[in-house]
Amino acid sequence: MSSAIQLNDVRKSFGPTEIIRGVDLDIQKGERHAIIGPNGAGKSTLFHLVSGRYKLSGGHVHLNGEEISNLSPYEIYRKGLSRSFQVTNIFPMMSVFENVRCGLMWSKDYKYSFWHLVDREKELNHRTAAVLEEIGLTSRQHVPAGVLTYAEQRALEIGIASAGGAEVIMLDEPTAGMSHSETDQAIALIRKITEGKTLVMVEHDMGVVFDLADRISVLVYGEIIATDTPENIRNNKAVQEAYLGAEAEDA
Amino acid sequence: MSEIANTQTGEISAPFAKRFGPWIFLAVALIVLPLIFSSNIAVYTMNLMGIFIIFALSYNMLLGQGGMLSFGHAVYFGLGGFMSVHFMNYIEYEVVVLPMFMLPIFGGIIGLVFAIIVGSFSTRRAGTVFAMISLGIGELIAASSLIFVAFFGGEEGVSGDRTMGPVIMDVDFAQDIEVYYLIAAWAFVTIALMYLFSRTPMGRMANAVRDNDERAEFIGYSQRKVRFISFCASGFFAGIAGGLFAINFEIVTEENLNALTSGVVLLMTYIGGVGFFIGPIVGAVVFTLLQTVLSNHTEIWQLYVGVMFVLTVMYVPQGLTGIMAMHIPAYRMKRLSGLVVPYIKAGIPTILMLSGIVSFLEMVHHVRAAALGETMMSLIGIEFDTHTVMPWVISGVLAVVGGYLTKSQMPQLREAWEQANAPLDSGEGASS
Amino acid sequence: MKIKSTILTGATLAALSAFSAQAADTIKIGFIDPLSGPFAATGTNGLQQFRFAVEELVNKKGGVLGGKKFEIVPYDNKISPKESLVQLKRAIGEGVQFIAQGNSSGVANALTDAIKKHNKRNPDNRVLFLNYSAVDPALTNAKCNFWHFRFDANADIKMNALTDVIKAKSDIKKVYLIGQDYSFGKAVAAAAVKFLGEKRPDIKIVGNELHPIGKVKDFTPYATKIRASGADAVITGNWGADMIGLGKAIGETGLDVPIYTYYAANDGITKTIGASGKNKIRLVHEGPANPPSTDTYATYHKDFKKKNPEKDISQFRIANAVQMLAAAMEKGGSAKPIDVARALEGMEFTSLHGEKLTMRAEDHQMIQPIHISVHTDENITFDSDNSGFGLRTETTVAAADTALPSTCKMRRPK
Amino acid sequence: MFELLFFSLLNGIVTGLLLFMLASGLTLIFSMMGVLNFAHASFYMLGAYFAYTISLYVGFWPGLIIAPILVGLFGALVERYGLRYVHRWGHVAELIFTFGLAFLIEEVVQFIWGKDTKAYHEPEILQFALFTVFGQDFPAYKAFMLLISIGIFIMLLMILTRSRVGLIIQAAITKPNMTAMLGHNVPLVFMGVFGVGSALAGLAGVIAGPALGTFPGMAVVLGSIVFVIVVVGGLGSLGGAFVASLIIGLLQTFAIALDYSVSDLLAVFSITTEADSALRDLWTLSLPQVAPILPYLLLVLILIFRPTGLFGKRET
Repeated sequence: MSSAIQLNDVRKSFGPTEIIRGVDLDIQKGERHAIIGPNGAGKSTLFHLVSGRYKLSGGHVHLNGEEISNLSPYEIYRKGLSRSFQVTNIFPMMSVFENVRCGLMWSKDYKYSFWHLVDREKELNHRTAAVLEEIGLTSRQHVPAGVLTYAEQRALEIGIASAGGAEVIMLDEPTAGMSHSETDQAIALIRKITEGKTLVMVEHDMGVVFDLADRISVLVYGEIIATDTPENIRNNKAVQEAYLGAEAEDA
Repeated sequence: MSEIANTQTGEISAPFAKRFGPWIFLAVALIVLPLIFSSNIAVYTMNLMGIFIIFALSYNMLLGQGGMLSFGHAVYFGLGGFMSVHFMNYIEYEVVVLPMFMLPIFGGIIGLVFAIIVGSFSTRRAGTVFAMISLGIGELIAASSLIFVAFFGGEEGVSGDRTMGPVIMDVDFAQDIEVYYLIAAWAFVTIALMYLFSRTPMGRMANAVRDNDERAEFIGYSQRKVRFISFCASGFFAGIAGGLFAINFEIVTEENLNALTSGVVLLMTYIGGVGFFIGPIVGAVVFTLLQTVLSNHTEIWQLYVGVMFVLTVMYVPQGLTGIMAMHIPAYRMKRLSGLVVPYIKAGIPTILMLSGIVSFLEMVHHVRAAALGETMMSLIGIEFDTHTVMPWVISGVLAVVGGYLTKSQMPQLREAWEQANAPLDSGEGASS
Repeated sequence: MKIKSTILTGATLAALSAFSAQAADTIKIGFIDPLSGPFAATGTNGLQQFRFAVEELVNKKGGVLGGKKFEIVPYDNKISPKESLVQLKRAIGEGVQFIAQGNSSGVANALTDAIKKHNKRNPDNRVLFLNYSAVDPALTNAKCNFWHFRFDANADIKMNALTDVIKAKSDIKKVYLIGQDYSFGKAVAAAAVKFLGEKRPDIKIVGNELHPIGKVKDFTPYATKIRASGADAVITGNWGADMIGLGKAIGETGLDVPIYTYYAANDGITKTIGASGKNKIRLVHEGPANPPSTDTYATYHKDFKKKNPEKDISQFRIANAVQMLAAAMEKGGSAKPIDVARALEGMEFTSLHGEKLTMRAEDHQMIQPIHISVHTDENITFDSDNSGFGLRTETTVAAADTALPSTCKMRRPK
Repeated sequence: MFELLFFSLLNGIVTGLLLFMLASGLTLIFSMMGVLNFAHASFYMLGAYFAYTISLYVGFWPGLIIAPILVGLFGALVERYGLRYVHRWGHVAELIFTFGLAFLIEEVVQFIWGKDTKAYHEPEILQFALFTVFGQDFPAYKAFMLLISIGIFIMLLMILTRSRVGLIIQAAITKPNMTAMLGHNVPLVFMGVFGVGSALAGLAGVIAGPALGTFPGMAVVLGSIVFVIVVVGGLGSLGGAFVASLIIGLLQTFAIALDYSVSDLLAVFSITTEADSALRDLWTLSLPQVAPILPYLLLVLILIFRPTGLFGKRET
């Protein structure tokens, strides 16, 4: 098997403080990989580094064997990596339908076209409708995205990220702040949309993590202290000490 | 018009009437209007409206659709005008052979060229940085236009004669009505093009970048390039408007590209409503009317415009079109009639109050500005002496009583409003 | 809700339109000048002078052509060429056939061009342009046209008179020219260079400066520069706020040389300059104020001040324009613009000041005596801005001596 | 030549310090609230007009104190009932609100005080030449302006570095989101800073009115220049605003003082130009001619090449 994302000695400093201190990570194609760690460990920062939001202070990132270090977010996206955000990050004044359609446009090769009329593009609109169906927002498609409920916005967030059919999808705390039933729905949704794709997620809810992930990496103070199957992580002493603590014993 | 009104809807297909109805209506209106308002000055005012409709729509490509607040949009309008008036003179001196109606194209091209140059560095960021660069560029070009006399003609500007082109089908543009139809034709085409632009992937991404520029980068689009393309298109259409200005006025001056004109286009676009495609059209029409009609009747019309603008920004950020759009849900539920009576009830005292305030302001202004001994002034055809107590008492009473009655009507109006807009299932019986 | 009411304000105001009742038998003169914005003071002052002149000199005397009264209809052009053209259209639409305008040569250039085109395109509905103040020489030279008449002396004529005065002052060796960077400012500078070169080749022009119009907030750097150049005299065509600023700054640097100006009086300027410019500032103009030339004029001036205590007769040519218009109508027996224009061509006229004026036929430039006056508070009968300061005439150049050849090639309608 | 340089330097400093009085308030407001206040120069104008009216009744000196206070109160009201309300519509609306307010204030000033220049004069006691060098006077009033401006600068510096309020404000400038977490009443701090900023602008108007003229266009003339200073100086940096004010002040006076033109430059390289070429205006371009556009050129260049400004810590 070949790797989807490969991190070599990735580093990031803000001023004098080094937040990410030399991360090496190898995520295989088709794998569902979760990154866990205590607050402030740098999980979101790591996401931003991979997806191009932050520039690296050092190290290399490869996507499908191709170097993507320090490329802009849109270049990385075009190479097949799509992501969602921890804080809901949608297009609030546009309709839900429009949100999803925009997420699709690049993958359908419209680029910066100003000679196609979006409403006339049947294929594009059918695919949009399909994604809306998948994320369960068909009935809300004409509503401005800004007025959706929190859980709906989270679903839309995942919809936008997955619409373009990227091979690698990174989800940043997809179930944060959700109720139990909402979480269950979200897990089902994530399962569905990442079928046959590579998933990288940051998640706090251990239930979700152990339910979804094939492998787990534990990030503590900017360093990965362990990468393994859920089973082994649960039993890893170092992880238990550093992070899981009592919680792990309960689980 | 609701279909056009809403930039956001994503219907896949619509019946013929719904899709082309507004356009047919627009075309017919453009043809018929000068037959109804046929006086010279009316036609002239409509010419002005047409030009500003295009200009304001092009501005809204930046502000409303792209989220770019520009304080220097007149640059592209003015440069388009200058280029066109130069071409007008080339035609007159037979340097080039062209029909006059083609002129705005050259305005558009120079608008586009300058937008490409300026946009290449100014669209990197949105928000304040963009606004400040646009302000700086606007001041730079305006000041330069007074220095580079060869192209800009200095303070007097450059003038031309639109009748000197080849006469096609007996039209030489000597009369304003001929210019009207030229402007109307261009307006129709550019309105359609700008509308269609908003429905392309580019137009949609402009909205996306406006809403959330960072997120747009994570779905494959460079925010800078999206802004850049919007900016160029906007410059192009502003240039066309400038070209039409040149044809209509046969003179283009520094005023066309200075900060004042940039401010005016911001004003009219915002008053009209930036969130709607037709917002700038409404704004341009209303503002031109204010400018031509209101200024005929009062010297302090700019004060009223200023108050109106500030109140719009504060209380109705969605503009005049927004107020109209607010009534669409009630209209759809066929409950608009329920609002008529409360509107009249609240409207009459409001008019009383406003006429009190306005007459007070007008009287103060008259007392200060008129010649000594000239104490008579007239409002609404009523002649009175401003140096007697009565008029002041009347205006005071109007303002206070009107204000009080308006305030007392407000709860009822609010209730009626809520009733009219209540979801169908709960409030059905209560209305009508 | 408040917004809704503001819109209603607009609607109400639009409805309240029937403002001025218009008698059928009046001859309307459209007054197109700034009545709002930064130059409104100058515009409204001109408007009051026009209204007063029309009332006193024509209507009270029974009107023209057997009782027709003059009516001044104000149109606010906000000193913008574009807005002037809009107002011109409106005026024509409202039946105005005579247009008066004066502030800014830029506007005058636009108007004369537009009126020429209008008259060519609409031979049945022509209008006449009475230019009472715009002094760009081009208007009666390269850009002259049959429908334009100028009642003020142009920049060249004024400079010619001014340099006659400078010629006689042998102590002036170095002159500094400063003006606004636009057609009028440049015309003043060019004329100064030309006439000084002809009349006093020994005078050195130590500075020829153009500054942006209406944008300079502090003239001190310019004053410093003038001071440092060692100039014995300054010539400027500045007006409005630019004149106030320059006058103040020169006063503050303690520069004690004569300043020859075109417009350094009235509309707040005299008051602002006050004592700091006493016996320093000189003005070239038509229509002397002090000492009063005739009793007729003195009465006219007093009556005006009685009615407009805050305003001044800053542009005496307005009275000339009104009287000559009336006379031309009587002479031609018609109020049709083309007949009036023909009657005005070459017309000779005696003003309230008792001066003989001629409207030169070849270029429609008024030829009249020109005065050079000093800003002072001594022997002032009629002051400006109620400041105690005013203009006292020092030198008068006879009409014949002011005339300059024109390059105008007038094309007259048949 | 030395005379010219000496006085240009003095004048440049006077202008620069006056600009700083405006810019300091605007920088504080801009850095804390992110609102580039278009109406800031209008407060400056109001200061001049208030002081003019006060001077008619009780003379110049009381106006020096009362007018800025009135302007400050007015500014605080604008923040409390205007800006804070508009804040809910977002940043662009705030910017447009201040833009509209500037327009409205100008109209109101014209309505109340009329359209002509007001005869607002410096007090008699300051109407003399302080010293005369090379036969040129330096008016005492200019020195007075200099003194007030320096006094304000020192006062601001003391307050910001020594007092508790100053520390809060500094924290708010550099990390606007942090202050609320520290438990400070941010709306009150905003209102206070806006009021004080406006009062400073008002004070600048009071002392500039007699020197530069009190007329309805005085805000527009200065308005955009102050923006230039704030952006060039850098967000969140009072020191930057100070330096930028002086740069702009000196730039403008020296550009006028020094009569160099493009043709002089070309002459150095012995290039000759045609007198009637289409670019003739470019060849004859002189430094005094371009003086008023230099600040904007600087603004655009700074925004392109150094968006943080000269001394800014974060991007605009």
